[in-house]
Amino acid sequence: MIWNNWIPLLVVLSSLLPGLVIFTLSEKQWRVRTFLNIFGAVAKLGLVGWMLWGVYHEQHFETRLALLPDLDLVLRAGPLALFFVSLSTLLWLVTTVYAIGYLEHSPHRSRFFGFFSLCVTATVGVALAGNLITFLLFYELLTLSTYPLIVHRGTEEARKAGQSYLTYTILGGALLLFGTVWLYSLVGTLEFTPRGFLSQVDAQHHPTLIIIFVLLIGGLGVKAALIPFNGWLPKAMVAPAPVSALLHAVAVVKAGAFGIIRVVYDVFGIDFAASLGVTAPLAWLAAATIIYGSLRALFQDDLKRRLAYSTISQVSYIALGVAIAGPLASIGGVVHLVHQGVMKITLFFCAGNLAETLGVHKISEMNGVGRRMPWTMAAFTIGAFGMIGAPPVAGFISKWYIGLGALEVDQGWVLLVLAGSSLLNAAYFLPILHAAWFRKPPEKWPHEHDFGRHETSLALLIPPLITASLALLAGVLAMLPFSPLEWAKLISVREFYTP
Amino acid sequence: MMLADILTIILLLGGAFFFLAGTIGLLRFPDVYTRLHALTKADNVGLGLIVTGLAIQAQSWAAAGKLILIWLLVLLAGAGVSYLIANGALARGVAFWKR
Amino acid sequence: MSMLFFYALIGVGLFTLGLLALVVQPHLLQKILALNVMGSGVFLLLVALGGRSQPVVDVVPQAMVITGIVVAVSATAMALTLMLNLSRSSPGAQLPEDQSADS
Amino acid sequence: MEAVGLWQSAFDLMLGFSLFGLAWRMLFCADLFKSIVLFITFGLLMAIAWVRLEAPDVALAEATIGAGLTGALLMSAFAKLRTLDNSLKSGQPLLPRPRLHVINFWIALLFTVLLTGGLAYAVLSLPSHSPGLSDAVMSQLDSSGVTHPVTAVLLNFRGYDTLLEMAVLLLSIQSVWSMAGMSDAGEVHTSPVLNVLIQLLSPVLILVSAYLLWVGAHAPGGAFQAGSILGAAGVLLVLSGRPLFNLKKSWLIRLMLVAGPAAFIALATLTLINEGQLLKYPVANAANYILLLETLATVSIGTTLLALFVGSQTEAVQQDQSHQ
Amino acid sequence: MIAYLPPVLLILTVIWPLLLAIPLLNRYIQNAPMLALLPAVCLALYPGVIDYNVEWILLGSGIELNGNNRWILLVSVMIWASSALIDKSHGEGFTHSSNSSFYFLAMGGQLAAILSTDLIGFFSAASLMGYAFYGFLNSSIEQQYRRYWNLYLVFLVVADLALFEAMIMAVSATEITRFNVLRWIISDTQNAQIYVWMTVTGFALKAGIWPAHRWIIAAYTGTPLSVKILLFGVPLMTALFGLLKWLPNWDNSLSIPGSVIMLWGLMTAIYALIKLLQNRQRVLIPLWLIFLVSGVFLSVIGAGFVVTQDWSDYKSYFFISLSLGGFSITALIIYLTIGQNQQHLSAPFSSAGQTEDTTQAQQRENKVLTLLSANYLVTRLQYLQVAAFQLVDVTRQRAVNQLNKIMDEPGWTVAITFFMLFILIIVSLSL
Amino acid sequence: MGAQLIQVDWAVVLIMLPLSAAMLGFLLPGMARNIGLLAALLILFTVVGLGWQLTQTGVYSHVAGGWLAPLGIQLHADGFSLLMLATSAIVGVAVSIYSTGYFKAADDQRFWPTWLLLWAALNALFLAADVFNLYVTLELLGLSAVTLASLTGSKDSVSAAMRYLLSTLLGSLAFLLGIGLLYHQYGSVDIAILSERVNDSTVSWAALGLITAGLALKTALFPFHFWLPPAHASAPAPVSALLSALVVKASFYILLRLWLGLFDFQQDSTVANMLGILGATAVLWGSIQALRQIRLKMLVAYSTVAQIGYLFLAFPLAQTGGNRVWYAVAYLMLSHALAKAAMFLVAGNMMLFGGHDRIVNLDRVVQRLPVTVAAFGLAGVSIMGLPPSGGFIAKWLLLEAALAQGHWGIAGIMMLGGILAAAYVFKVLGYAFIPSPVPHQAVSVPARMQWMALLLATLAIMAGFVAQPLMQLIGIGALFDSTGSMP
Amino acid sequence: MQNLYIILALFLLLNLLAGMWRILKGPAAADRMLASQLFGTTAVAILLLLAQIESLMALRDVALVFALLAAITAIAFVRRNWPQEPDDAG
Repeated sequence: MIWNNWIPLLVVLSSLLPGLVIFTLSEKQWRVRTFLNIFGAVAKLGLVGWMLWGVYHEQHFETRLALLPDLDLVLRAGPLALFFVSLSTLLWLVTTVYAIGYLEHSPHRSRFFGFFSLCVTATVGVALAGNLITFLLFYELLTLSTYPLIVHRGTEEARKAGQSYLTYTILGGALLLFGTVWLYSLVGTLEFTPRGFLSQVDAQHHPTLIIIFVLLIGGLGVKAALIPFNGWLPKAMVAPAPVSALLHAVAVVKAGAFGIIRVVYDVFGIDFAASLGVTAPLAWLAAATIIYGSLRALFQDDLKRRLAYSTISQVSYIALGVAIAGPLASIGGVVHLVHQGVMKITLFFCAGNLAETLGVHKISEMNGVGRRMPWTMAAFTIGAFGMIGAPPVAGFISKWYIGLGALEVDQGWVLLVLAGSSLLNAAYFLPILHAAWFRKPPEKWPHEHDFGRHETSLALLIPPLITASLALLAGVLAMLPFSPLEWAKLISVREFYTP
Repeated sequence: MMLADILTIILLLGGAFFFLAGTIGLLRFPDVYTRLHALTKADNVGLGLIVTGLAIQAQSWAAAGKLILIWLLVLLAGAGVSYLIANGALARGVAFWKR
Repeated sequence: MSMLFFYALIGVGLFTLGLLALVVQPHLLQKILALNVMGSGVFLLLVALGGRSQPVVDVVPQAMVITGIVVAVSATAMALTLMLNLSRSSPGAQLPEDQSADS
Repeated sequence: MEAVGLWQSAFDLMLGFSLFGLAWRMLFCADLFKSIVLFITFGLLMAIAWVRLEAPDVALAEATIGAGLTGALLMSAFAKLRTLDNSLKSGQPLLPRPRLHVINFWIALLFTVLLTGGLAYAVLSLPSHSPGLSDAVMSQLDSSGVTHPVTAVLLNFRGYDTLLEMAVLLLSIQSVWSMAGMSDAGEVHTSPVLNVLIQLLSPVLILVSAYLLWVGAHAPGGAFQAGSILGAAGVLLVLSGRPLFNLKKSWLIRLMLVAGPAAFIALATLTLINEGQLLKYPVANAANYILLLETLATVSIGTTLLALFVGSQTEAVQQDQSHQ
Repeated sequence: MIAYLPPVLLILTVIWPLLLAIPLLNRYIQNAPMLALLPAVCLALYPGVIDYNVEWILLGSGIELNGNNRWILLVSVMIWASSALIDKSHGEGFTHSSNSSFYFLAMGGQLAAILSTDLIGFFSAASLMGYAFYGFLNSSIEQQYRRYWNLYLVFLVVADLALFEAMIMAVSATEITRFNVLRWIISDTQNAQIYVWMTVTGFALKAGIWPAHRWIIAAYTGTPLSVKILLFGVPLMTALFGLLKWLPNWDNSLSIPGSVIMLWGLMTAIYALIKLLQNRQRVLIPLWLIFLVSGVFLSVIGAGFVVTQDWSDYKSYFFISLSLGGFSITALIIYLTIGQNQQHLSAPFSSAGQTEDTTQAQQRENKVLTLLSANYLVTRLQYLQVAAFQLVDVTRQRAVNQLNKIMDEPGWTVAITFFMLFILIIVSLSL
Repeated sequence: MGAQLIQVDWAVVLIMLPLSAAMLGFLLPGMARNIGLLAALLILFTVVGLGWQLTQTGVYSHVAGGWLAPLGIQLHADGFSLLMLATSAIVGVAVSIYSTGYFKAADDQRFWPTWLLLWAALNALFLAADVFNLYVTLELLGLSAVTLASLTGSKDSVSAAMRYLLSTLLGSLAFLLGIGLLYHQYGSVDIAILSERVNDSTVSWAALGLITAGLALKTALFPFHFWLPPAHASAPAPVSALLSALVVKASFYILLRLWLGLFDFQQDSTVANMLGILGATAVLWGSIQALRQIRLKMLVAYSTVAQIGYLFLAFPLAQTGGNRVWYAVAYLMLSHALAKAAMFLVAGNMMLFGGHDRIVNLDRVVQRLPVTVAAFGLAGVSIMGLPPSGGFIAKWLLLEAALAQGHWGIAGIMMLGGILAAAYVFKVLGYAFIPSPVPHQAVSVPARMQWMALLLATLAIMAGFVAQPLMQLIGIGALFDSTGSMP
Repeated sequence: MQNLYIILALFLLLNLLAGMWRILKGPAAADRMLASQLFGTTAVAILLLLAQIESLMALRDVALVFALLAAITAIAFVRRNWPQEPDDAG
């Protein structure tokens, strides 16, 4: 199938082209814009669906374009790539709908949606990247296309947040670039290979490889908000809610986490990485981040900031799962990529709904919102329980496998981390839920906005409901074919058991 | 040694003398106007003598004529410039030297 | 013809002398003069060393120098114009960094 | 003849050291006017040096351009500078002390001395005899269309350089015009003696210019020298207060300015089409082509130099006159 | 066609209440609680065993109906039904309040927990039930008891954590989550002790076994009858049921944990007895009975660890006895409560939010002691004993007060303290 | 038809065309603009022709006047020249179109002929194969650049132009002295002949020093950069674009060509290392200075200083890194030219729009000049060396060489430079988003000025995607491949 | 004969250098200008002598040009650049 060679590219283009067209639209052409947005998202979904089917049947999807004389841009749809692509694509569709509702009357929507599409383009590119340089390319593109979204509001605070974001991400990008080039100059290839391509490297280079690993993980850790690189994420919360959703669930931190998976699996190979002794420190780092993020989240009164710290904590599960270096833990880490995305996006949607409908930004203002906006808060509750790790929401599955994997390789301490994190998650989520459902609502909401028949506008309400359902279904139907868990298993099997 | 050569030597030496005189005048005379005076000696007579001395040696009349032309031009320029400078100095009230 | 080398050395000397003046002298007119002197030095070197070709002097450097002289006069005219423009907008034909505090 | 060589050496040494000393005094004196006068003198001595170096063409160019026109340019510019700069109003212009720190001066001096030493060493390491390109020039001289090697090099062998040179000239006038606000008025006040001087000198200058142009084919001289003389004539006219035509607006002047380079380009294009090579003259017509080029170049160079002179300082003249 | 009916019924039992949790449905359907129970009733009356593995749910859970859980199911159904009936007859109407969703979620969760065949399924369902029940009760409980009730939430979280750990221990050792297979394998592992501790702690917290019992008192006293009867039927009975399910048969005796657990159970029972003896209100009698039952239950389980063979032999009887106990206690509650007026019911806890006045308590305890020890020696030691009881009581109250005070805050200090404790336990155990 | 087209001397046309246009424009000031635009388009077309010719026939050379090398002058076009010519043509056309909006009709006669002469000088320079010819083109280039830089006539611009003039003349003189020495030692000014004859001698070293120093001065390498920021910042925007994009590159081009052709005798790496150190300092110093600037144009100008530093980093690397490094340099020249031109055009737009270019008072310009800000952003991407841009390709190759050779310092400097570049680019972008206390005067900016900036910036990005074909094109003539095979 | 020419040329050159003192000393601009004028003439003489020495008649053209242009700077000086004399002139 010659077509298959172009589908990865088409997937990337399906958001790039609408995005570029959207830039040129005027504010008034909202119909065209909406059509383009939705059309792009649906088209992408269709293509991804096709690829999913194809990869399941062991077809090969690869686009290869020459970049440098001996270095190609490669877009390849493997199981891991598709895993992330599906997540982004699906959530993009949902987020787009949400964003259309959220920004209904705000200015500069063309700019917003243009960059929004670019952002997704970059994410999909990151996911499909078939070698490290392609990954790097889209990774940086992601940084750049996110910046205008963060400063979208155009306030001084937004600018500062943007600067902070860039400070971190550019530094991270630099580390990544450095590591990549070094790697390339050392081994002369960057092609992602199952079980890594470094195990044949001469033993005298092993110290160098450790440094490279540190560089790569450092670069990726910035986006994945590992400590000590997590400062930007809470600040970036000044952006509109769809952007937060994008940052936390669809694109940015995910790209970082995904990159960590890539590096550990397909560059170093997990066995080799473990033999280098680099996975354990990574696991410690991830664990520290998990606890740190949760602790910080406890003290936030601003809802979005609390969610942001929660993300810091949650994304590290992915790194943790991968770094434990066992097949089961890998399943947990990888699957959390999707699970965390679905759950966190729900939370952000809900936070956005609260802000947009009632003007509620702080947790202390949330008393009784459950009565005013039951559907929203129901979705929020599902997301929160998912974060805590309560079954049958998706978060449980991830934690389960991470814990199981940790025991499998005799890393019992991970269980403590998991338990501690869950406890902390409960400690910062349950009071919110408690306040929302059981406290008395105030006389007047800070800034109420009447949307008529429903508790809020349907474009705002439906997306969180969908994602909440997804979060639930991903947990309940975890063993269904094509479920995230099954894909994660596929990936893990390929990494650990395929010769 | 031919007569022409001797003549040339005498003329050239005379020219050189006038140039020396002009230079000494330039250095020793006390004000612009008097120095002007010294200068024209060198211009007119010194160069004149040298040109004549060389013209004797010239291979052709044309060459000699060119030499004379040069002298004439220098005369012309010297006269004009001297006038202009003196005039300008007067106009600007450059003081005369008084003993 | 060791004198050729002497002239060439004088050329070198003019070049470096002009360079020194260009660096240390503040007034633009002096800088322009310095550049002209440097140019003369280079030309001198070029032509003098061209004389090493015997019996016929190498004329190619001479042609180059004529070209160079024309460039020099063009550049000088431009520089003078610029200098005048500069002193029109601010007194003292000097570059800002050369202007002393008291002037 | 040994004595002649000795005296010549003495002359050369004297000349060389005076050149250096002059340059030193010129560049490191506090009086700008003195510097300018010294520069003119420097030009004179340079011309003599060129003669000593058997480069009469260069000497001619130096005499006209280096000493004559540049001197006039500097004089005029300095005059204008004085009207603009109060600190130079008094006859004895006082320069502000160089801000440069004494220590910096010595450092610069040290570097200069080191550089001089290095370059001198390099120069002395050159072979004492070198044919250069003289053999090539001489062997090809016959097919160049002229008998004077310098002209052959300038207009034939390396005519492309000269083409670009003409472009530089055009650029310089374009530049001066665009930098300085052009004043079209010539001078009106004249002086009778000056008038006579000019009346006598101008025709001679033009004649000499034509002569140098013509003679350039087989002897020292050529377009640059001729053009500079022509320019000098124009400068004299301007200085004497002849009301010259509107320099900037006149299309005629522009045409004259462009004539030289345009001729070059036209010929270049023509030869490119006909001969397949840029500025490759057919041997038979080479002399004619070169003469044509030289003539037009002379016109252009003269006009350019004149325009440069006028362009850079007309405004100062007006102020000077009002002062008088 | 008929072959599909049992599984469908099985699934419906779980799904149907959950579906009804959607407010749109339960608000406009008459008799929704009864309707929700309909499949469960059918199932409970279905003759024969149904085992249905649903490979794709969670990590491959299954639900089944067998001899053990049929009784529990039956009792639960009855309890839910009677609760709904009472609710309807008293017109309290929680089933139509804004919290009705919690009601149905709790119901669905409990039914699922009862029917589940594996650790994970049970765990998920029980969590669902627990949180939903917390939410449900939180809106029906009187204001002054609410903060005691909040303790339940904390316990729930900690208990879930403990169970999670236990579960993961088990699975990592055996790679099997089914209850019926689990029991044969887990005893081989070194992690068995941790497993036991975690399970017992978790379920003890969920079941409100002393000393984590305060929330039950609050919930019991602060709620109307219809809710009150759910208290034993839903969280407690499920927790005890879970305890039974989770603890497999041991091939080797675990005498140390067994003894400790036995002791714990006994202490609970003694506490309940004392309370029972102190009790002056008829309506509170079931409360103390509950504690007594759970204490006894726990001590028996503890004994089961020590004497493993007997435990294996008699374990299945516990299910029946548990269901019987549940049934009878519920019946007792109803019997005792019907006809009582509300003021009487809440009399001992009348002073707003605080427990009894100290002097009152002292007097009451004196009487109890006189009753208990009618001999001279005891009267001689009276002062000492009073002081001891006072000390215990005051300390307990202080602790509770402190806990409550903390619970008014976001509650994280508590959580972290527990967390520390937790770590200590595990660390000390793994040594 | 094709065969005939191959015969056309496109390269010569490239010199003659702007020259004639300049003269026509000078002669007919009223029509200067139209003549210039027409010429610009024709030049673009001609460059395409030359490119096609080169791909068909390999290296092109032309014997001017029919006189062979030692005596006459040759023109030479290989892949590297083609790259520079094409860069000039693209930037030139964009700037030409841009300037029709920027300059008032009255300024046309001051701008166009000079600009066309500059263009002619550039083209002639890139085609020159003769060091003296290079000197003449350098002079033409320098003088026309100075003229353009002084066009605004403001005090700043005049003093900057003066400084620029002095520097460029000094550089030319040093260059001339260097080639004079070479000529007198080796008897030729033709690069090809010289490269055969030049050996390790005192004169060679002196010439190396003089030429390198002179060209470094003209290229504004670190300690010699003093003239650049004020000159580039005070010139009119289109001129700044030309100066930064093309003019400094031209002298670097010469340096590179001579370095590869003539100065390969020196096995000792001291000079190369020295240039590398200066380059590294330039990267840091320029970037830090750029970050400190409060005016946009100054920022962009200092950015040029930094970017030039990158070019010089190649010298130490190339000693063992070979051809890849030079390809990287060529690529960097291209992408920096495009990006920097775009940036200056953007600065011009913003100045026109707001009446000033203070960065902190950009006042939500992103909403009002979206195309312009987009251009800045895209250009910034290339300047930062982020993928996918031309700048990235170049920095990738350089970094790769640095790491492969264990030049940690250089690698670190490059990373740091990239980060600092990001810092200053986003400093501007950040302020473009937020309102300013001082409102803008908000003059409308013609669309073509905005789109030209965007066009250039986009091309700078697109350059990242065509690396392979482009490098094949650059490789025509194998200038860089003396040290190794094609990358 | 050649000796004489060259000695004379040298003599004139020394003359010229002696006159340099006037240029350096001034005091008035006119004095310097005068000295410069003298140099022009001297240079013409030197050139003529050199032409004789080298038998290169083209050098006379150089002398001719000098003679022609000697006036230019002086005229420029007079017309353009005559500064006000300082008070302490002389």
